[in-house]
Amino acid sequence: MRKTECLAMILAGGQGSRLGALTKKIAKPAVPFGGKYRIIDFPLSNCANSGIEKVGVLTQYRPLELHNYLASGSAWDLDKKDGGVFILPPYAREKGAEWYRGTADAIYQNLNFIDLADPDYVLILSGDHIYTMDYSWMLDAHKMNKAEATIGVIEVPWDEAPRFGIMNTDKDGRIEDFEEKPAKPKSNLASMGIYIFNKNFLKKYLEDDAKDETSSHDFGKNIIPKMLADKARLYSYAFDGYWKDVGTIESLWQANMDLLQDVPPFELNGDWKIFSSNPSMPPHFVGPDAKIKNSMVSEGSMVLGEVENSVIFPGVRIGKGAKVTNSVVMPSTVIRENAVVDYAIIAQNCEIAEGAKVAGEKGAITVVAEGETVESEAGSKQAG
Amino acid sequence: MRKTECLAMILAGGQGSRLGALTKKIAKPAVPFGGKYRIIDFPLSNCANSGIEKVGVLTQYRPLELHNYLASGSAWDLDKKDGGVFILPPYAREKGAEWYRGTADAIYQNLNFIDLADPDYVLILSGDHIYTMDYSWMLDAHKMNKAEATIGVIEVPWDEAPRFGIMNTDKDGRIEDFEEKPAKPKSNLASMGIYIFNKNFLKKYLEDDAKDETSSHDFGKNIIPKMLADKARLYSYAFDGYWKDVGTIESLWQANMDLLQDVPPFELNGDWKIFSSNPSMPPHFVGPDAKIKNSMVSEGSMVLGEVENSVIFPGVRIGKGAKVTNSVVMPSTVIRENAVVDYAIIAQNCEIAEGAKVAGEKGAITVVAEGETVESEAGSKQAG
Amino acid sequence: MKTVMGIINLQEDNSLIRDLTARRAVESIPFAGRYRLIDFTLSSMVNSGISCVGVMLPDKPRSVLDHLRSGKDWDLARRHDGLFYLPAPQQEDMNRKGDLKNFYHNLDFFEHSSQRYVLLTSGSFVYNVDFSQLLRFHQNTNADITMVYNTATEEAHGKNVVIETAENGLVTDIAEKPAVYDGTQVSTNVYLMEKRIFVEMIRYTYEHGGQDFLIDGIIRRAAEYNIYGFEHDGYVAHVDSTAAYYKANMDILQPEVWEELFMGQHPIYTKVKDEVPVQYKETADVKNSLIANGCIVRGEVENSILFRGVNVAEGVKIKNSIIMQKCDIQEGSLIENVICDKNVIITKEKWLKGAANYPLIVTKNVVI
Amino acid sequence: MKTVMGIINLQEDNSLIRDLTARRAVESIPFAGRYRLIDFTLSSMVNSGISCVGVMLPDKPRSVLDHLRSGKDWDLARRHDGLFYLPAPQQEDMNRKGDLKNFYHNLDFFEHSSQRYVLLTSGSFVYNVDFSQLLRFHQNTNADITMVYNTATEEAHGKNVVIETAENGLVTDIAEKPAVYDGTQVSTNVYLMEKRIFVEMIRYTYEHGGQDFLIDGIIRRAAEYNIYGFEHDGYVAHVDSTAAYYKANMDILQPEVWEELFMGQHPIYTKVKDEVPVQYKETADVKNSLIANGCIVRGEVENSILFRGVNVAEGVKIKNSIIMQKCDIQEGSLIENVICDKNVIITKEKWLKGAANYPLIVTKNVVI
Repeated sequence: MRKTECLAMILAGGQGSRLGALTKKIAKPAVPFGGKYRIIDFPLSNCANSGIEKVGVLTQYRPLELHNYLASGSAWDLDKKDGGVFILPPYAREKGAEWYRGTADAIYQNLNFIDLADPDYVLILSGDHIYTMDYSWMLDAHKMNKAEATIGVIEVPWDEAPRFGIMNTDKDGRIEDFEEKPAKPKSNLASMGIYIFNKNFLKKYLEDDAKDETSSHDFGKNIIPKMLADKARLYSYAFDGYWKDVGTIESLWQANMDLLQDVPPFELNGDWKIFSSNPSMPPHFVGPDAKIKNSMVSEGSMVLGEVENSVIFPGVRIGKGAKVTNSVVMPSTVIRENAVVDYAIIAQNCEIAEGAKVAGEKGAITVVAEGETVESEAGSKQAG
Repeated sequence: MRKTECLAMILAGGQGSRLGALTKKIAKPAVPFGGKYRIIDFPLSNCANSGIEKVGVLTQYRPLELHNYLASGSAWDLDKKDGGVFILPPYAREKGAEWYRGTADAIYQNLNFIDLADPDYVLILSGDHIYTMDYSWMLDAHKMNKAEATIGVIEVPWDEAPRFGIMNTDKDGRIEDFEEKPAKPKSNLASMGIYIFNKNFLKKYLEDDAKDETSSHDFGKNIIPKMLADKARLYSYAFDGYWKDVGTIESLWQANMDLLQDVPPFELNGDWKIFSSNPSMPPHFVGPDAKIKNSMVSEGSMVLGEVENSVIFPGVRIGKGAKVTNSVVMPSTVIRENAVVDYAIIAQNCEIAEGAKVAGEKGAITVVAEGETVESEAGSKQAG
Repeated sequence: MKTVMGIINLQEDNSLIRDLTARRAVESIPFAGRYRLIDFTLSSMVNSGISCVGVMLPDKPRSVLDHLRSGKDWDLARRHDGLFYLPAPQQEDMNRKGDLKNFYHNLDFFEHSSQRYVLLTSGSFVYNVDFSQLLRFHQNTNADITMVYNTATEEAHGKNVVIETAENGLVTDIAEKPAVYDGTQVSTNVYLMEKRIFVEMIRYTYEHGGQDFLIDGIIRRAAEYNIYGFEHDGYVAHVDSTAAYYKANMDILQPEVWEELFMGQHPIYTKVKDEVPVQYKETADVKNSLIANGCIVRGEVENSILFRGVNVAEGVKIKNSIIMQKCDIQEGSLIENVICDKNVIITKEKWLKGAANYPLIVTKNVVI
Repeated sequence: MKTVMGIINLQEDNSLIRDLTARRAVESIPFAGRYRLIDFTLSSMVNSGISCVGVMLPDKPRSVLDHLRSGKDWDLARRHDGLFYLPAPQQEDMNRKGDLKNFYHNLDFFEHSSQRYVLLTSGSFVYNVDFSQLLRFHQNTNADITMVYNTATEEAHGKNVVIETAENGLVTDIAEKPAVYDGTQVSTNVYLMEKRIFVEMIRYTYEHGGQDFLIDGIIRRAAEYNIYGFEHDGYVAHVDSTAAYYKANMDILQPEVWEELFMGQHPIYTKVKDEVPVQYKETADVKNSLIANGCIVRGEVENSILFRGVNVAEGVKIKNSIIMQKCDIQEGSLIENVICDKNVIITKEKWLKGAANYPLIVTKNVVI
């Protein structure tokens, strides 16, 4: 490997259990989003657009499927001679292997990968968020501040602040104090889970942390407080665009719905393209009796019925007389004639039978898991 | 993944401990061979030339370095949309991970990869051998015989037969009987460790074997005898070219020396090209006082001294007055002025100091491990 | 199919389709919302397992080079084989016309390649053919040359190569005719033959004054070869005129044709653009249309094809039209029977209407 | 360097090097055992971080297309940016000469690209330059145009662009001169400027009758721009004549030049061939030479360069010569001061000898 200036490591290792049925067959980073993307397309495209060419993806679940989706990384133009996307599951060593015990442990277990890439800086990203961000600006700020670590922060509403890691900074943005989920936050600057570390600085803290048996091996709980206690140069970097956690069913649904606003909260189609593995499908076909409103529809779909306030992924079939409202329908699912889908997320390769009904409600989105068939009578599924 | 007709799985998982110092820092499949290749280039090139586009490489040691060497597989033209090279280390599952317990267990642990690729046939290869072979002919024979399994065999001298798995076949090549390392072999047809199985047939035997706690989970010891006991249709496929195990220091050295024969035992440069990851180096430079005889020298090297009966890899420097005879010098090693190297294998990035001596003898090849420096007086190394 | 080299001949006469080809080769005309014509032949080759494709560059190569680039989107950016560009010969040969001279000047490329067979195609057909079946047929019949034909189902006018075959497929006549009828066997300009036959044919025919591959190489010498016809019974369109272009696009609005061409086992690849899914807004009303990713639709669209990135503003009505990439149709405009080339802007409240059998063509980059 | 687009202009006058360019562009002449001239400029760009390179195709584009293919070997087969081929314009413009018209006809390509800077180069130089340093220099001096020059160390004749600079690097004079001397600052035909300046220059100069980029765009308009010179103090050779070609090859036999060009941090990439290491047999005797992979050596070789796959039989003596790819030098032949183009066969016991300053050239595919 040739030396890299900045290596990105995407923490995509959580079991994604909050996404329930959607992660039964696929890893969380591969969960579809926004009519054609997968969640991991966002950090990967951000990396590619920011000029970061080497990316490690840390996952414990279903690494093969993820490997298969990412392939050589060519969809994100990350298949360079000395770059690329590397899937990093916990692998067996002489003593056997263990699950990653925390975010910091996941990086610690891959220190040999980091050493091989030999970067000056390590950018740590979370695989749970939808946003577009130019990391190269953050890296510039990191260098200008002569920081040892820089943490991406975003202003959140004061009443939500207790759910986040909250930063208190001086006027230059240097972090004085960090509180994980404080009951009484002193600021509303929340950590986005985006960190840039000087490589050797990070390595030292990870090695120390690994020896500490009382640690829960988490960046927010252990590593950052330890660095602050040591008076290290930690700076914040403020981001003020769209940033959404999609780690739960409700937030995933809401983030999809956000895209349907007349002016979407962030541009998917500007200079900052979001790349995705392309399915090679034709423009979608809209039938003679179809009605589509306030929706996104992608390639290879055939819409003969009605679609409103919904996001339709590639290769979906919506039969005559079927009604899909306030829903997300993932790739290759078939919704047959006169079926009704409302406030639901239908995963890939499902079949909603003729006349069947899948209806959730706001705040209680119904999910149909990958490959399932919902029959018309007994099978009609209620919110839950 | 699109359906594949024939998926290849290369067993490159052995610790390679018989190669001693050479596998201290690199995985066995990545050990250099033949002046510019790595051992794994042979099965990979055979696959590429045979039209097999999807290859799993099973390794337990240093998967990252191997990942790095194989990269996207583009050196072997295996970076197709639906193909490619997949590194398969044992990875953590809910219960943690274990070393592969045997060749059959290694394949068993990757059954989910095989299911994903969904081939009709699985070709199992060993990563220890140097040979060029068109697997598509073997696959044709397998289909014509309506075999459930086909085993590649080669005639070995009768006195060596007791070291191999020996096959007894009827006149059509159907295997009647298989003995692992028989004291009194009934034939001299040895198994090359190359198997083609019908996928579902293989899967059933692997699943049964995994449940059998008395099994050592080895193809030769357990799986094949079990299949024969069940009267399954096992055929042999005879190969009569060059085929050499390079699993030991002596055999690795000998296989390198075989290439120096006036007519080498197999063609590296014919239509059946052996592909390799290319170092982007210029033609090697031969100095005004150099002498080179009966040797192979590769790109990026600079030879100012004498080289005889030796194989010199890319980027090697051989100083004025130095003498390299009967040896293998791996990439980027420096042999300084007036040093002497005889009957030795010098691994990568070594330095043999000015006037130093590294001398083994036939049957007792000296090895200098990767990155070592041999000093001229105290450090001069003797056979052992 | 590793033994077959594909050749796409982009040297076609395009005088009948001039409006759309002023600045591009006929094979790179945008088609069906996101493709170029050449994608169909190229994807058929790739899906059939052909990994060595030579593209005979036309006189205006820029649009073809821009579209195909490295060949990566068709999986043809390979270290061995892959995509080869074969440039047209130098000016010194301009005194000879026809496509034979282009083959002749690239003979060394064909001779040096390792493949045994040559699959010669034109890039202006719309089809999705499995050429591996063609190879099997060719080997079984022991033909010298196998041509792929399609049986016409209706009367049509225009220059077509018509063949007649015996029951076993042996071709008994080949001729260029001005019209076809229901049941006529029409060539798709696809020829499979051994490379040695191809090379001999090109060399001999050109050196003896031949100019045109089809006329001088095949038709005039038909008696010398054992020629068979292989029927492709799927959808075929030859885009050799504006009317044919318009009709073929409208054909894709039939769900069966859309399914057959695009949604089977063998996808049609094209240059990937990473456009977002189509955004239908509150006032959108779309019927019986193909809408490509990247469009934003606020108006009405009926029986039409919108290419990638088209903007349809409120109050717009588009009917029976083909609107190419990045066109911007502004508030209140009415568009009927129109072909808008790329990057056309129709400003507010314009009314454009062609005839059903004679669509109005708006050329590239125009503002109306 | 993502903000810089590289352009390689392959439209050079090659009248002085005609023997080797009968069937190829000067930039695709084989060089130094395994390279083509264009590899040096292209690799310098790639190593400097440039990922968008436009290649202005020459009149004989075949050899360039064959060599570069998809750009994969230079890591330029990319989905975004990567390698672009810019074909020469149509015949209708043949009445205007010079390279400006080629730039002019590709202006829309430059204008549509996203890069801010344009790095304009020629493909016939041998060097290994880090253009990222050039960009930093350009930004620091606030220059409109920065030219890269090299300081000559000895007298040489031939058309050269010579510049004079003030102490801070500001260019005070640019002129084409017939000779250079020790200390002369010689342009490497590399220009860095903002794209808007480049586009304006091409458009204005061509539309006002200009023909040649250097003469009409730069020299005649030098006073209008703030031009700086950036010195590259490594090895530079301009291969514009057979003598220069021969000399530059022989220069590579100096270990310092070999090290500087090829063995530093920035490799020179070329089309990968997967040849085996060189096989030296019992009777081999090689001194002071460069030997490329794939050669089999049984004879004597001195002060020479053997390209990939050359066979040197027993009893052969090769001295001060350049033997290109796949030549076969058979038993007992003596070869001195000779350049053998590709695939030459010298049958047994021939004697070929050129002069030290006038090497004998054996053209491609000849059997002697």
